Amino acid sequence: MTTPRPPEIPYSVTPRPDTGFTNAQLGMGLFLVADLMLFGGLLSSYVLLRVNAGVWPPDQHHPVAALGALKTGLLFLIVAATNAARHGKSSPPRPLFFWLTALAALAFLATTGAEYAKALSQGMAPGVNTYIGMFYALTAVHALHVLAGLVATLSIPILAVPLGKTDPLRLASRRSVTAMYWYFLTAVWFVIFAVLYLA
Amino acid sequence: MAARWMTQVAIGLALLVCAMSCHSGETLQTKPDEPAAPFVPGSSAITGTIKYDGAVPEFLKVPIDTSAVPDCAAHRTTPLYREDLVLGEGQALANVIVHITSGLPKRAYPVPTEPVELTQAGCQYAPHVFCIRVGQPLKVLNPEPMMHNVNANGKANSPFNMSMVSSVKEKSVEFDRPEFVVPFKCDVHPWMNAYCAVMDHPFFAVTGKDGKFTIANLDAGTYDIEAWHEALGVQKAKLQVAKDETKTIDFTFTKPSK
Amino acid sequence: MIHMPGLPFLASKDGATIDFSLLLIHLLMLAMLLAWGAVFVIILARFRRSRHPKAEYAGIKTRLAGWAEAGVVVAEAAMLVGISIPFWATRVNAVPGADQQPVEVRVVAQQYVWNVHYPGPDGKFGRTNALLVDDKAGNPVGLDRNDPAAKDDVIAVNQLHLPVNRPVIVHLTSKDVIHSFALPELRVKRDAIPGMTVDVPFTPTVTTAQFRNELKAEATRSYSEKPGGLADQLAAIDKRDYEIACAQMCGLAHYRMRGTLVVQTQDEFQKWLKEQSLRSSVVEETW
Amino acid sequence: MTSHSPSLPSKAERNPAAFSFRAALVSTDHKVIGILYGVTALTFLLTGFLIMMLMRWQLAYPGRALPGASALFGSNSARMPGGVMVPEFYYQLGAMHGTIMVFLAIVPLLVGAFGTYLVPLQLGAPNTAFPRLTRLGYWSYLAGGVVWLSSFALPGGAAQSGWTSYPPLSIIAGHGQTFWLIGMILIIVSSIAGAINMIVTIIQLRVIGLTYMRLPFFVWSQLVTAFLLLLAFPPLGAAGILQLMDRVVDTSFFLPSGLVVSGAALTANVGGQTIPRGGGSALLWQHLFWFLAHPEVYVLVLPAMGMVAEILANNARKPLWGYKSMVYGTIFLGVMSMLVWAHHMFLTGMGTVITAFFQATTMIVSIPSIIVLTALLASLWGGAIRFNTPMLFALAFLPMFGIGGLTGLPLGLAVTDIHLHDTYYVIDHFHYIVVCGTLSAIFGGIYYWFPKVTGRAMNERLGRIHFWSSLVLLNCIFMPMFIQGMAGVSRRLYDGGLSYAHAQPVLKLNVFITHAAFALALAQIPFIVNLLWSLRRGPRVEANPWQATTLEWAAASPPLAQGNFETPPVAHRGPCEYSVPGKDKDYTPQWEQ
Repeated sequence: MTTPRPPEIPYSVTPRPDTGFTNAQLGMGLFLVADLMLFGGLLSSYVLLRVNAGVWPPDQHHPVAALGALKTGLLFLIVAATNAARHGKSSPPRPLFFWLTALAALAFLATTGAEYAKALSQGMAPGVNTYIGMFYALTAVHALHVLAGLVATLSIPILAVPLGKTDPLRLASRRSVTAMYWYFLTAVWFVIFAVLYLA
Repeated sequence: MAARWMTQVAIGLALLVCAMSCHSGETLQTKPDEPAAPFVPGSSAITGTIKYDGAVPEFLKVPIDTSAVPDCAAHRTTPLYREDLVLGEGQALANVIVHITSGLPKRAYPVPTEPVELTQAGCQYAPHVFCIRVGQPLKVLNPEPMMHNVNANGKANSPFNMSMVSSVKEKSVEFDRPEFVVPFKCDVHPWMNAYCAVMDHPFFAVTGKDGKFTIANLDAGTYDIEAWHEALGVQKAKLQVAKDETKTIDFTFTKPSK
Repeated sequence: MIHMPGLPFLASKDGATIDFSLLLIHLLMLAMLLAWGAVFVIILARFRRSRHPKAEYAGIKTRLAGWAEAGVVVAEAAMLVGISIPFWATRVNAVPGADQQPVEVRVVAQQYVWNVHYPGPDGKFGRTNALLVDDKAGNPVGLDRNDPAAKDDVIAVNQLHLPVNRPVIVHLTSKDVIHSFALPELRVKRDAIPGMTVDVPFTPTVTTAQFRNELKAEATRSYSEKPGGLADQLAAIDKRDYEIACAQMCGLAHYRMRGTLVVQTQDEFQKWLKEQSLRSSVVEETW
Repeated sequence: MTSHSPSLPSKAERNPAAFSFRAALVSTDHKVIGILYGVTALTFLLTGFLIMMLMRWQLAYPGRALPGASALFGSNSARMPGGVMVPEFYYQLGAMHGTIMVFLAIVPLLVGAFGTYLVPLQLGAPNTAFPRLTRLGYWSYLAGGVVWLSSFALPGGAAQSGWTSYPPLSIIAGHGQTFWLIGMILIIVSSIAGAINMIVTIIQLRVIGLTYMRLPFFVWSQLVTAFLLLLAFPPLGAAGILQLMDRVVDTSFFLPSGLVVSGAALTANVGGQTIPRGGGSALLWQHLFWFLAHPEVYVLVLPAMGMVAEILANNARKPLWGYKSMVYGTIFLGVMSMLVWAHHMFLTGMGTVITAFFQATTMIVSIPSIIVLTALLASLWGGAIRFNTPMLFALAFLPMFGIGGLTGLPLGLAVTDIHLHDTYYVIDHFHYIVVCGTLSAIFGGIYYWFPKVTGRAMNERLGRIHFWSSLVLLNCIFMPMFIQGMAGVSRRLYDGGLSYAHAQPVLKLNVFITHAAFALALAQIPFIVNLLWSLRRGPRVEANPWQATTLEWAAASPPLAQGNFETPPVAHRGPCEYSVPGKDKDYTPQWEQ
């Protein structure tokens, strides 16, 4: 059975004049609002647990702020690389910077893994106290987001760049949407970094 | 198009598999199975008497107030007493499990097929302390038209909490792994409790009101032996038994000072 | 005063406000439903196609709908500001002070019983510790008998005894999961949440004996209508107690987590407390 | 595949009833996925209904063997030994009835089936904005449902801590709860994907001329609903992640210190050490849960209002009265519904100020509902009302939703909530809205849009039998529950109150309710027969059989498989221009010049 060509969805790459957005931009914006609520839920849980707790953090064990700072740096690198990938409105973005972004994201995940391994080796399993539990919950959910961003970023040079040769607009749209996502993750990370590592 | 769809399904499946494996990880640990020689009953034995040394506490004279749960009162003809200390003639101590903890040769000890029975008559578990073999059926009886729930909070064995509604007269369960001990509790009748030791060998005994125990069919050898009481703790001994010998060892429990 | 139909017997001081509010709001609801329903039926009858074949584009012109809406809003606001908010304030803030000589009692819920802890004659609750909890040894609240204040404390299971016409404060908490402490006849309901203790104030006004007498009088009154079995009915009422119900799903025996409340005269209550105090000191010997 | 004559070569393409299963599996067309949602959700609706009937038997005849249950479950089953239900199975059924009905049946019907199918058509769009996201939403929803249903087969059975899954009970529960959480997370993913798609579709894919104030009210209701889903579900997702961690990696986010469960202190094995659990808060879950679950109640009713508005206007043959006030009211409702969650928690020991705030917001949130209900009633004034099956169901929605809404008042006022909290009154209030109200609207919607989806009409006589019997029986089921609630009978009692003396006077109502519920099952047979029969044999209809005005009726019936419309329509006017003065016919479609 041959499937007929699916219909063209309007405003996939060009912004709708009266709203000023493409579908993808609006969709990503909404997704980030939802994501903000997700992190908001986690962070308000953090606040409530912290307010209820007598001592916070409950003992001397504390995640290494240096690793947190390294992760912050990596996110900056990601944002910079994503921005650098932009290459004018009508020409396709430069693949090199996508590879760079992906590499930084990978390093971010590796750092997180190293952090977990170190914590676990010191007996800092999630169940030790609610502070440690929150540390795992927040960083793991954030790391999963980074993983998703890594996949999305890699899909551009691997799957979409060949496509971009014929459709630079679509590719530019992809880049801009991915960039929105990375900005958001970086912003959320600041909060997580502040409450977990510097608190 | 199809490829993308497949990816989505694969991610979904992977999630499912993760969920399943998280779940089964707790229950399906494989046991190391080396072929063990068949069991031939030996001719040595260990026997003894367990005693309690100390003042008899006041509470043994005061029955439990069952009026909190009125349906029990209707089914009891005799008063109900606490069972965390049951004494016989001459301070003999009942409900002590004596069992061999090491020194046994690796053998395929046959598991009895006849079930161990645990009854809940009169809102009381009987027996209060008992042993069962891995894989041996435990038949839980509910002779009166009452609702109980059997809450067995094992650590090695997966815990279960099953209701026995009044129409259900018996239920059968088995334990998968050795465990010392699995506490039993009825949440509806807060005083109802029992202890079950799940054994992987047949060398154990539970004392009755005479405080006596016998562990028979042993081969000659050196054994670690342990006597366990739910409230008075554990006593251990090491002893050597020769062929055809019956060795006697007594234990005396005292109230733990705290 | 007219009573809200269908409510259980009322046996507490504060319950009257609840009953009155229930009546008031249900009258309001009924009025709204009837008025709305009447308009609805009239419209359906009047504007059915067979009678009114040509619809009017413009539709209703009157401001009646707006007035009706405004009326509802005003009524709701009146209920809210006039009754509900002040009443809640009394409930929460007006926990009786020492001058009112309240009866204080701790209620510790667990799956599936209500443990009641009285301070005893010294009026002080003994120290409790979760590690000392021992159900089978009769120490379900983990009372530390080494604490001098604990020596005369009384622990009862599923049996709450209270004196009549004296303010009561129940210090409510839970050992395991969330329960809800409900006394339907006293219009008391509050969640028992582990990790939190909340104070539940109320004042019982009818003793259990009076309550049974009232029920008997009612049964005798309606006897002429329902033939047979008055003696059985009266015998059943003799066993009827105020009930402590669990109103929050707490596990498999939630449905039978039932305690009883006995409201007594002051003398009877003191006598009961003394008996229990003697008993407790013997039974609770933990290993 | 049915054989078809060569004169109708496009049948397979045009008639969704004839599409191949394989094609449906990979389809990204909103109509196909809408139908998949509809069929799946109706199946879950039936499942939830059967679960309810099992529970109702136990409530009416506690401890009596259910005829045939021994044969079905085996006489030695852990769930129904000898045909008698055990409490833990009752509580599994209770928890799963609630979650299945809310998350797998009603919301997917309203948003997944009607929303996905109709909104692009009503916008004149060729598809949703993100077709593959539509598909992801459906499959994620289905996976969540499968995980939930499969949990019944676990050794300890399915989740049994109520649909609200309050910790600590849910943390100390069996593996079913873990499956419940995983299923819930999948459904959250589905809902968020669907919500994003819906909002973008509505904002971006409106055809030329279709301004916001020309959107059909149904689209508005879907837009507000989508925002509620988008904002309310993620906090529940956060709560779900935390509860999953509590259960799987032994954290204690929802466990306060000092818990003693079954006579033993609650401990965890962390790194080989046994440490007591604690440090968390049991109420944290309630806040996160109700932050979702109260808006969820409006998710359960707004799209129904939207459908009712469409059907009422069409069959009264006149414009909606106060369209703008309805739109603004709905938006206001959406915003306010985010601020009322703690009225479910009055009895947790909240202080005066917080209680006053949540009582006030609760009273305020009732105002837009009253506005919408008044506007719908006023819309009928001056109409030429046709009483066909969809109209009957839509009309029934009004008083049923009215009763449901009114009974929310005594629950929203803290003073009266003390007596009614967690009694049958609450169950009843909720079911009057969702079953008597929303489900009526859904049935109305099915009868109304069936011709659009299949190109065939449903049988009117069977429809009327279905309507009248369902209406009477629903009220037979739910009216007595008010009496039980007023008597103070707690909900979630396995024996229906048998253990409690104060429940005795109203206990016999349980038998009546159960019989009515079983009769209600029989009353659905005409509907099922009608649905299946009309699918094949119903009389063929033209594109616009109801002489309606919104854009979905501009498309063929069924719409074109690819792109819906031959040429994208243009909207020239508001959504329900019926009986416009000076026009010769009594409806003026949006797409006509």
